[in-house]
Amino acid sequence: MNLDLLLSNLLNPPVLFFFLGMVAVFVGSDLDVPQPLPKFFSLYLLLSIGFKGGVELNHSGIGAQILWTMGGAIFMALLVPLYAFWILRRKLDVPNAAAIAATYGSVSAVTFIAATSFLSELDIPYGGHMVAAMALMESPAIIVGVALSRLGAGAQEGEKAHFDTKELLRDAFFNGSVLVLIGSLIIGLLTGEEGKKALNPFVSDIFKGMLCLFLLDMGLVSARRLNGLKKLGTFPIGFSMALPLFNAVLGLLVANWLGLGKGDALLFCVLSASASYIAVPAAMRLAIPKANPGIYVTMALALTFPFNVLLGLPIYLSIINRFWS
Amino acid sequence: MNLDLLLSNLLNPPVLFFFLGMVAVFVGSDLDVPQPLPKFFSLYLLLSIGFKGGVELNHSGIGAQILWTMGGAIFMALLVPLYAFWILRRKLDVPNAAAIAATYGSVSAVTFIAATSFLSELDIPYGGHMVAAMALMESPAIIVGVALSRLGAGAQEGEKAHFDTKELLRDAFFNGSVLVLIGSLIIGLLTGEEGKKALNPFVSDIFKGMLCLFLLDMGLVSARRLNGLKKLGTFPIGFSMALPLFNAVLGLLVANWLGLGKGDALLFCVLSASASYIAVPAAMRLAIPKANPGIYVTMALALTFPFNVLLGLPIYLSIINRFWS
Amino acid sequence: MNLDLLLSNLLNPPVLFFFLGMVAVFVGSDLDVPQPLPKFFSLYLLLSIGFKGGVELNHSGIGAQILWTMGGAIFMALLVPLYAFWILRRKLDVPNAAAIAATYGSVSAVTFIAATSFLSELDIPYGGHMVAAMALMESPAIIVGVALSRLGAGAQEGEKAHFDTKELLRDAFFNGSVLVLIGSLIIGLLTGEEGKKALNPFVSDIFKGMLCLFLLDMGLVSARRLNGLKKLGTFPIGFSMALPLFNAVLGLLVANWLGLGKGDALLFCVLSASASYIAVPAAMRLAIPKANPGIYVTMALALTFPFNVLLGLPIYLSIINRFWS
Amino acid sequence: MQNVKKLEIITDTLEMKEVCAVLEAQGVSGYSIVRDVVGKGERGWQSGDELTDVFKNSYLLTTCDASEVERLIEAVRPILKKRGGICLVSDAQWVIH
Amino acid sequence: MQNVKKLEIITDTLEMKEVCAVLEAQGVSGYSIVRDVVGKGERGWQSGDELTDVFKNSYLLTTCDASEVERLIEAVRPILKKRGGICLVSDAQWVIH
Amino acid sequence: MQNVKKLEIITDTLEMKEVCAVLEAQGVSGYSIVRDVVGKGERGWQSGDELTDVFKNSYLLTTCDASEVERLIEAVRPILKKRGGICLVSDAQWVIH
Ligand SMILES: Nc1ncnc2c1ncn2[C@@H]1O[C@H](COP(=O)(O)O)[C@@H](O)[C@H]1O
Ligand SMILES: Nc1ncnc2c1ncn2[C@@H]1O[C@H](COP(=O)(O)O)[C@@H](O)[C@H]1O
Ligand SMILES: Nc1ncnc2c1ncn2[C@@H]1O[C@H](COP(=O)(O)O)[C@@H](O)[C@H]1O
Ligand code: NA
Ligand code: NA
Ligand code: NA
Repeated sequence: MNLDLLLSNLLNPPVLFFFLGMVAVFVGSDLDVPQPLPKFFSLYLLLSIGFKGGVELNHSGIGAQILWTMGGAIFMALLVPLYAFWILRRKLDVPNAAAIAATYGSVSAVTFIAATSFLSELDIPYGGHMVAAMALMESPAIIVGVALSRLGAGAQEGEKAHFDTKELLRDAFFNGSVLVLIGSLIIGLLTGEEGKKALNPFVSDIFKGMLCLFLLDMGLVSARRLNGLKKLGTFPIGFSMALPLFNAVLGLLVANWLGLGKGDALLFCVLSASASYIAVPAAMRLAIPKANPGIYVTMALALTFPFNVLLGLPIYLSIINRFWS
Repeated sequence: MNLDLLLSNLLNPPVLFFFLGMVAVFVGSDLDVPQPLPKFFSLYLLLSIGFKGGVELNHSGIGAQILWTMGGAIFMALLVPLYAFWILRRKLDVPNAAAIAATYGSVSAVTFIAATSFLSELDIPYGGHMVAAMALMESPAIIVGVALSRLGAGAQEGEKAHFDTKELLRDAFFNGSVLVLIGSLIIGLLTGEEGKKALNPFVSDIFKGMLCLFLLDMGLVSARRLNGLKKLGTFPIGFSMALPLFNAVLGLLVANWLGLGKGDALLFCVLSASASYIAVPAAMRLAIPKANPGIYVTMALALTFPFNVLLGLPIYLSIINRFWS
Repeated sequence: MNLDLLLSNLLNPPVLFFFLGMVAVFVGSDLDVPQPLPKFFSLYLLLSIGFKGGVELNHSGIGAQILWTMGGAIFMALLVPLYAFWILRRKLDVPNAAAIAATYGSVSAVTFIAATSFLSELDIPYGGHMVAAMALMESPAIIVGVALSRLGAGAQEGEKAHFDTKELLRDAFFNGSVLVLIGSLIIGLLTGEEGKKALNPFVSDIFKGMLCLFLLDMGLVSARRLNGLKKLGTFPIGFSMALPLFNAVLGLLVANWLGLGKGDALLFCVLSASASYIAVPAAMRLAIPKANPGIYVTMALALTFPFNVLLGLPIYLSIINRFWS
Repeated sequence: MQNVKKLEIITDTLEMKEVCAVLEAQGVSGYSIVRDVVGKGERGWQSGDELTDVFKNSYLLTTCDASEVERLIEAVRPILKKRGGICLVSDAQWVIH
Repeated sequence: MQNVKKLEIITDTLEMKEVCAVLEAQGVSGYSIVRDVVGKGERGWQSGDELTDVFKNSYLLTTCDASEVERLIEAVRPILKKRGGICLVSDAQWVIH
Repeated sequence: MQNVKKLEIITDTLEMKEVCAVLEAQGVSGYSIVRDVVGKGERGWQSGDELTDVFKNSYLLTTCDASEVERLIEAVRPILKKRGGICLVSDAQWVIH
C-alpha cells in the first residue's frame, strides 16, 4: 500500500486531533468533552453533510446510476449482517452475534465524513448522493439483526415481540441521526443554490474545525473503551479488524460492478466497512437486552473506527487506485 | 394572499428545519437537542441580532423617526395586554387571563429573527433600530400583566406584594434575554465599523446556520407542547391565532401612521403579533403562581409561534404590499 | 499612561462583553452561561490559539531566539512563585501561601488571548512561539507551589506524599488545558499551511466572537466571586493588584534582556503578570487541601484577571512604548 | 405528616420510559427522575461518557402507600431482571400540603 | 454517628432560591441541590425540555435535628402549597467527621 | 426483599474518584453517582458555576450490609475530614432480582 496516502491521511488535522484524544487518555489526563457537546458536534456534522449532499443532488439530479447506487447500498446493509452473524455464531451466543452483526451492517457517519475530507484533500470528486446512500444504510441492519436474534432465540420472547416491533421500526427508521441526515438532505434538495448561499459559511467553512472537535472526543471515548478489550478475548479483536477489510473488498467489488467513480467507490467501500456506534447500539440495547454492549460497542468504537480512519482509508484508496483505470 | 410569498417563506432552510423538528416529534423519533444547547443558540442569536442592530444604529444615527418608532413599540407593548386581558376575562379567571395577556404583550425574538431573514431573502431593507424596539417591548407587558392580576385579585396577596415588586422589576428589565439584547446593541453602537469588522464572520456569516439549529429545537419543543392542546379547549386555541392577527393589523396601522418603510413595518407588525415563551413565562411563573403555564406557554409556543413564522410573515407582508405605496 | 491605549482596549467587543457579564451580576439578572458551554468556549479558544501558534511556528521555524524566550518563560514560572510565597508567608499560613504562589506563577490563557487581540487591533506583530511559551508556563508553578507547601508543612503528610507526586505530575503536565494547547500547537506545526487552509475559518474568522461569549461568562463568574472579597481582607486584595504589576515589570526586564520585539514583550509580560484560575486551582484543590480556594481563586479570578485585562494591557504597553526604541 | 414508602429505582436511562409506563399503569401519580447518573454494578462501569445513552443510568424516586409496595415491586422487577439496576424501599413521612 | 432527620424537597427550579432562603432563615447550615430533575405530579409532566426553567424541578436534600423538623416543615409548606412539589422526611444517621 | 444499609456521601467532585477507590478497596460492588450537585456547608457555597470543578460537589449512593457499615465509614471518614462534605447512613430494603 501507498505510503504517501497513509501519511497524507494521518497528517491532516482531524485525524491528528483523534490521536490527541487517545493520547490524553493514555497519559491519564483529565481532558474531557462533557455532554451535550459531543451531541452538538454530531448534530452539526449530520446536518451539514446531509444538507451539502442534498444541494449537490439538487444540481446533479437523480439519475439511474444514482438509484442503482442506492440499491447497492441497501443490498450491502442487508447482506453484511447475514454473513457476519453466520461467522460470529461459531464463537458467540445468538444475542451477541446478532447485535454485533447489526453493528457492522450499519454505518459510521464520522468514518464517512473522514473519508470525504480525505478525498477533498486529494481533490478526488464524489457525489452528494453518497450521503443518501449512507442514510439508507443506517436502518436495515437493525431490522436484520433483531430478526436474526428472534429466529435464533426461538419464540421465548414471542409475547413481547409485537410491541417491540413497533418500537423497533421507529428506532430503526426515525432515530435522531437518520432523521437529521435525511431531513437535512431533503432541505438541501429543496433549497438548492439559494439555500447553499445562505448556509455555506456554516456547513462548509467551519466544518473541518467542528470535525476536529468531534474527533478529539471520539479519541477520548474510544481510548477509554480500549480498557474493555482484555475482557473481549482475541476472537472479537481479530474480527473487528478482519471483517471491515472483508466488507471493504466486497464493497469495492459491488462499487466496481456498479461502475462508480473513484471517489464514490471509496465512500461506498467505507460505508460497507464501517460499523455503527451510535444508532445501532441504542436500538440493540432495547431490542436485544441479552447482548452485552460492552462487546459490540467496544468492537465498533475502540477498534473498527480507528482502524478504518487511520489505516482503512489509505488502504482502500490504494486498492482503488490499482484497479480503477 | 400572495402564494409566492408563502412559498418563499416556507422554502427557506430555517423554516424547513422547524418543520423537521415537528416531524421528528410526530413520528416519535428520539431526536433531542439537550440543554444547554438551546440556551447556547438563543444566547448566540440574541447577541448577534443585538450587535448587528447596534452597528447599524451607529451608522444611521438616532433621529426623531427612530424615537417615534420606539414610542410606538412601547405603546403597543402596553396596549395589547390591556385589551387581551379584557377579552380573556370573558372565559378565564384573573390569574390566567393576566398571564396570557402579558405573554402576548411581549415579543418573541426568534419570530423577529425569522422575519428579518425573510426580509433579507426578499432584499427588503430594514433598520437596526427595530432591534432596540424589540428590546423595549419585552418588559412592559410583564409589569402590566402583574398589575392586572393584582387589581383583579384584590389585596389578598398584598402582604407579599412588596418583595414581589422588587423581584418583578428585576425579572422584567434585567432578565437574561433583555440584558444580552440591549448589552450587545450598546456594544455594537459603541464599536461600530471597527467592531463589525472583528465580529462579522461570527454574527453574520454563520447566523443562518445557528438559526436553523435553534428552529430545529423550537420545532421539537412546540410539537411536544401540542399534546397539551386537548386540555386547552377551543377558546384558547382560537384566541392564539386570532389575537396575533388582530395585533398585527393594529401594529400595521400604527406602523403606517408612523410612516415606517416596508421592512420596518413588517418587523413592527411581527413584534406586535408575536408572543413571548421565554422571558415572560419565567416571570409569570413567579409573579402569578396561580396561572397555569400549561396554558400560556402552550398557546405562545405551540400555536402562536408556528402561526406567525409559517403563515403570519407572508400574510402580513402581503397586506403591507397592498397598502404601502 | 496613554489614554488612547486605555480606550482602544476598553472599547473592543470582547472587553465590553466582559463588562456586560459583570453588569448582569450587579443588577441581579438571571443571565447565566450554563456548563458545559464555558468549557466549550475555552476548549475552542485553547485549540485555536494553539493551532495558530503552531502554524506560525511552522513558518518561522525554531531559532535560538525562540529557545531563549522559552527558557525565559520557564525561568519566570519558577521564580515568581518563590518570591510570591516569601511575601505571602508574612500574612498567611503555609498552605494558602503556597497555593496562591502557584496560582500567580502559572498563567491565564484568556488574559493572553485578550492581549493578542489587543495587539492585532493595534497592528503590532507577535510570534506564534509565544503560545508555546504560555504552554510551558502553566505547569512548573504547580510543582513549585506543592514543593513549597511540603517543605513548609514538614513531613506530616509524608506517607501520602508518594502517591500524590504521581497524581501531581500528571495534573501539572497533562491537565486538559495544557494538553489541548500543546497538542493543537504540534498539530499546527505538523500541518502548517495545509492545515491552516483547512481550519482558518474556524480558528480565525469566528475567533473574536467566541472570545466575546467566553468573556461574557468570565464577567459573570468573576463578578459573582467578588462577593467573596469581604472575607478576604485588605492584604490579599492589595496583593492581587500589586503582584501582577511587579511581575509585569520583572517580565519586561527579562523580555528586554532577551531582546524581544514589542508584541512578544507584551505577551511575555502578560504571561508573567497573569494568574491561573483553571488548571492550578484544580491541582491545588487536590494537592493542598488545607488551602482555601475561596482565597486563591477569588484573587486570581475576581481581581487579577479584570485588572490585567482592563488596566494591565494598556499600562504594560505604554511602558513598552516608552522603553522600546 | 403521613407515613409512606419511598421507592428508589436506578437503571438504564434507555429503560426509564418503560419503568414510568409500568408505574403509571400501577396508578402511581407522581415521581421524579434524575436523568444523568453514572455508576458501577454487576454489568460493570456505566460511564455515561459515550455518544449514545447506552452506558448511562437514571434515578427514579417515587412514593407509595405501604400496602402498594409489593404490587409496584412485582411490576418493576421484570425490567430490573432484564436490564439490571437496583430498587430500594425505605420508610419516609410525606408532608401534606 | 448521630441521629438526624433527612429532609428531601422537590419543587420548581425557579422556586428553589426561595426555599433555600427560607431554610437559611430557619438556621439550616447545610444543604445540597440537584438542579435538573424532571418528574410528574398533580400539575402534570415537568419535562425540563423547554427554553425556560418553567417546567423543571430541582431536588434539595438537607438534614436537621428531630426537634427542628416541625419548624422547618412549617416554613417550607407555604411554598409547596403555592407551587406544588413534595417534601419527604426520614430517619438517618450522620457520620461525624 | 433484604435489609441493607444505604450510604449517601456528598463531597467534592474532584474527590469522588478517591472515594470510589476507597469503597472498591472495601469490596463495595455497586454504587451510583450524581455528578453535578451544588450546595452549602461549612466551607460555604459550592456554586458549581466556575470554570473548574473546584466548587462543585457530587452525590454518591451505595448500599451495604449492616455489618459492613462501620468498616466503610472508617474508610471514608479521612476523606471527609480532609475535604468536607457529609455521609448519611439509613435503613432500606433491597429488592432482589
Ligand atoms: N449497590 C448499589 N448501590 C447503588 N447503585 C447501584 C448498586 N448496584 C448497582 N447500582 C446502579 O445500578 C446500575 C446497574 O447495575 P448493574 O445492573 O448491577 O450493573 C449501576 O450502574 C449503578 O448505577
Ligand atoms: N409521589 C412523588 N414522588 C416523587 N416525586 C414527586 C411525587 N409527586 C410529585 N413529585 C415531584 O414534584 C413535582 C411537582 O409535583 P406536583 O406539584 O404534584 O405537580 C413533580 O414534577 C415531581 O417531580
Ligand atoms: N446538612 C447538610 N445536608 C445536605 N448536604 C450538606 C449538608 N452539609 C453539607 N452538605 C453538602 O456537602 C458539601 C460540603 O460541605 P462542607 O464541607 O460542610 O462545606 C456542601 O457543599 C453541601 O453540598
Ligand atoms: Na457497515
Ligand atoms: Na406581542
Ligand atoms: Na503568572
